[in-house]
Amino acid sequence: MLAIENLTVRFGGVVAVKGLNLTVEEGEIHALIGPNGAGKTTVFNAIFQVVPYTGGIQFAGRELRGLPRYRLAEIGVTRTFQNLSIFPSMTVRENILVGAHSKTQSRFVAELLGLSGEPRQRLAETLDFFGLSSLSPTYAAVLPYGTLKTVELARAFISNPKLILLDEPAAGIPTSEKGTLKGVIQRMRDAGTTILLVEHDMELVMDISDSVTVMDFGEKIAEGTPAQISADKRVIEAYLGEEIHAAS
Amino acid sequence: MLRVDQVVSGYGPIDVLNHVTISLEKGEIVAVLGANGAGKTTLLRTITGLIRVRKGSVTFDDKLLNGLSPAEVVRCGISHVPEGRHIFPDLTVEENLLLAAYTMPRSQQKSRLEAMYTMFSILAERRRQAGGTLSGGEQQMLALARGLMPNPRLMLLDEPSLGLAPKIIGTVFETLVHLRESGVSVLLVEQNAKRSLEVADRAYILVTGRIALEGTAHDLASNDMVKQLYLGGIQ
Amino acid sequence: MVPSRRRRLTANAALIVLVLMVPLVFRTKPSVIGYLNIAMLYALATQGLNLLMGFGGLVSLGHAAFMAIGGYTAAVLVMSYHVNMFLAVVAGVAGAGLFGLVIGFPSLRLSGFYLAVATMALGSSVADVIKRLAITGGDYGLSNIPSLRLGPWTLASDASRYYFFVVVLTLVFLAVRNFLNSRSGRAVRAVRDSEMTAAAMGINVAAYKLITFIFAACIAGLSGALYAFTISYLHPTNFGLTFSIGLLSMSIIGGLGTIIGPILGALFWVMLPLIIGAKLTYLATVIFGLSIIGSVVFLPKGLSELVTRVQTRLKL
Amino acid sequence: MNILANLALRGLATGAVYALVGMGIVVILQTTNVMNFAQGDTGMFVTYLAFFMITTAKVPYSLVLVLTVVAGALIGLIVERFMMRSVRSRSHLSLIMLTLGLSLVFQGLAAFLFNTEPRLFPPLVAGDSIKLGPVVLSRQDIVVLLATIIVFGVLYLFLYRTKQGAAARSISQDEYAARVLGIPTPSIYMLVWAIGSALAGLAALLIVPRFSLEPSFMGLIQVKAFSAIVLGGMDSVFGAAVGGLIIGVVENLVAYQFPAIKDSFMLIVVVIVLLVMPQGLFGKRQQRRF
Repeated sequence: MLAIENLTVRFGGVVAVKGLNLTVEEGEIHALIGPNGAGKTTVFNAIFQVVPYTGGIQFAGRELRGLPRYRLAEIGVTRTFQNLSIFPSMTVRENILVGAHSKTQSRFVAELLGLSGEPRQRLAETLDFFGLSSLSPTYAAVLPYGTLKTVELARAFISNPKLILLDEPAAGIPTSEKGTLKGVIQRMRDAGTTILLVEHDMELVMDISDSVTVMDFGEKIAEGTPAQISADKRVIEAYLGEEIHAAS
Repeated sequence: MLRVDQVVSGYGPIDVLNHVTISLEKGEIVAVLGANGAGKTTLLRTITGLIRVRKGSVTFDDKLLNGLSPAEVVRCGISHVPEGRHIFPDLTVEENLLLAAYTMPRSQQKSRLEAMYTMFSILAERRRQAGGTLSGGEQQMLALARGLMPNPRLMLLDEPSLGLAPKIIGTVFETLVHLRESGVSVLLVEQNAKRSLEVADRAYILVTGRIALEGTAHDLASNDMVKQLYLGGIQ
Repeated sequence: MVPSRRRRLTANAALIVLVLMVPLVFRTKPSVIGYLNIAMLYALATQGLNLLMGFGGLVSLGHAAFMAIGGYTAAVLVMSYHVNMFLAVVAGVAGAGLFGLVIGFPSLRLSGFYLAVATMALGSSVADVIKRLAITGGDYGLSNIPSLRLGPWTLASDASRYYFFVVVLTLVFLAVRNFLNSRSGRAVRAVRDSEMTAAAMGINVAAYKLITFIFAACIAGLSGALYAFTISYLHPTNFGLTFSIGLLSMSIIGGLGTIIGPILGALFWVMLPLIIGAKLTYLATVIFGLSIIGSVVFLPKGLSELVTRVQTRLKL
Repeated sequence: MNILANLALRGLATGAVYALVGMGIVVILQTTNVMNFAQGDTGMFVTYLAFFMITTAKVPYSLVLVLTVVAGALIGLIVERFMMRSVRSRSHLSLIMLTLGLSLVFQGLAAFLFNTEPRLFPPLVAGDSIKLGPVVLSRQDIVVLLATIIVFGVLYLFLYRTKQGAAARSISQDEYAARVLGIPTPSIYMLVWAIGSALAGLAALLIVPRFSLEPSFMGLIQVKAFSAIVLGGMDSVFGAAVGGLIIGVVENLVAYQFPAIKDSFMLIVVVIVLLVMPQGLFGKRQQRRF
């Protein structure tokens, strides 16, 4: 589904990602983990053509290089953001509808006359899927962080994407709600969306991922199933630390 | 040493803290745990005078802190390391540090600076480098060093582990233990309950602006409710 | 819900009757109607600016230039080329829209203060260029512009223009409201809140910024064209930085990012000097300044917030 | 050649005017993130006070200079304390609007109190023009040029050699962090506004003898000062100074050939510079790790 070949990203003198190869299979939850500054978010930004890079990124057999950023949603790739990027002045409904932008069309004159239709059914389904129906008319600005994280997921999901990149979905979510989050991500996968996940919460990663790639200093240091990763010596040394090793 | 007594405070029309009472003795690490939005950060901001105390009192060594500006609170010997580090990105490491000792006389600033460079050798290497060019872990070290610059007796730490790799988190918590040994008391606000309870002497659990539970770190770590809600059942 | 809805209907009906009655009430004072007409034209231009700044988050300090282009294009076409007035107005709107595209291009790379300075620069140079051209009457201005004609009817009286402008204003405002609640309008607002996120949602950020600029410019151009045929005189210095700042003030005082704000702001702007009187006219400038400060400090949504508060009070 | 040198040097003198106003704007902008559209009119208003001190009260020039600077600083303090403080966290746009409102207040007040008739302001330094080789400069121009250099030096020392200056720079990057660290931010804000507005007064007073005193006399100069800042890169006093001088020189050279397009030409150049290099000539290129 997503094939990254020999990806290298440089900022000035710093090499943020060095010769990364990564393949995400269709229908899996693939986690990308590693210490801060290892280059995970940079990989997302390269996929979204936000940073210049060398190497190849192919999605469903199509080379992404040079594709305008907004076209990605059209071909079925969306994302969420590390520090939550919701539109505060819009209602939950409007926020989610923005996510459907790439799958709907504008007819200017109809819009001026107030006659353009909304993807009502898909919206209702999505609101229902994420349990947001009752919050539909609420302005995002007044909702708590955890709920907004869900809105962000719904916004990415309404366009029925083939691949979603999730950037630290569990950050700032209280432990008590992490179970729900796990369930939501798994149901998104079960609905046919492939997921590439950057996350620090090891428990979440180990619980739901089908495969895990570990990065350190811009390079891939390990890849495998969660079980293989948590037993990998290099990973423990660079990232997990002794303690969790002993615990798991 | 620090007494927060029946404090009410918040933003705009909302009271975030509802009659919160906590205390901290000299040489202690006290953790305040709770979910996002429970009021942990608000508590720290209230102590440092970033937010007004609406009801109740905050005292430090029997001195009333109510109504003091953050600058005055720092002068009393309390420093606050905010969540998210807040390094000045375009200022050098050294400028970042010096600003943390704004009210100190120059000679004292110099000696504190040297002390910080001894404690955090990576910062000495990077003293002329802009704060924004440091890595996440280095920035957290700089944030801690900034907190220590004014030679505080009490340090308030807001989510020092947030966004850091597990390995670096370990280093951060080790630093806290060193601090306690050198006589600095620490009030620690964390979501990472497991790690916090390992280093803390005592802890409070904050639930929607109220203290729901308090006790020694050891007791809380074995409390069923805490286990289920904050330790996620894995031990 | 139902009683409140009925109340709102009643209130709207009352408002409509009130608006329609105005020319009858001021029958003996036609100058008041004239000023109201100016206020409506300013409200139109301000609505464009409101769309741009309040909803698009794009600063413009050259908005008066769109009015100038709309007005001069329409007037010159009618006077020098004897073009049908309706087509001339359409051409004025199109001309302004085209220039909106030109001014919009900087917005693809610039934001905030930079965009403010760039639009200020481009806007000021338009007045400068008009001053140098022969066909626009240059520094003398363009006078004796014919009166507004609507098919066979000439709208010579202030009252007739009043009704016409009420209709135009209502239509444009409804169109803007509908636009904002549509897919495109949401895209415009999304771009304002975060370009990066908007792009990730599949929104062509550059295209929507340009659309916003063009749309805003067209509305201002319409205002300018109607203005020319109402006042029958145009002068480049009337459309310089000062008037751009004036339009900005109207939108702020009325309330940025609200649909009725522009009307309230323009009414205030036009009517205050009248009420204060000619002798103290500079005092009006002071009051405008204080009103801007006051609305930023106390009423972030400007005068329209007052209206909303009254509405809530009356449970409308 | 002589003509060109003459034009260039006179342009430099005009540019110094823009630089003076621009530096005041940048000092405030850098720290408080407020683009002060009232900078010019603050200066204009204070200059009226100076005018009456000189003509009516016959106060000596040197004292007027001091009083003008003090009056400017006072206005800055008042504006910060009673206006900007309560809205500090609002959007850039609101802050721009506030200062636009303020500038209307000053313009209206000046017109209301002193009417709009242009008045001739007596030159600061009397005496014939000075010849430097082939170039002729009025004494007034030389004073303005010197003042620009001095003001630049003083501002540089303030920002990079004092702890208040460092605090001001820190606030511009992260106001919350500055407060958490115990930097007395309210006093730094007041200090910066006082310095910026004092500069507004000083600049207007030094400039006014080249023009005539009327409520709108700072308008175009302020537009040029903004252009200077943009050209220089928005975030540096040095950029504002050099940007002002460049604009002055280029404008004067263009005006010699094509007097009609002098103002538009420079504005268009600024737009082009903005588009090609948005960080300006001396602005910092952001280079941070993610």
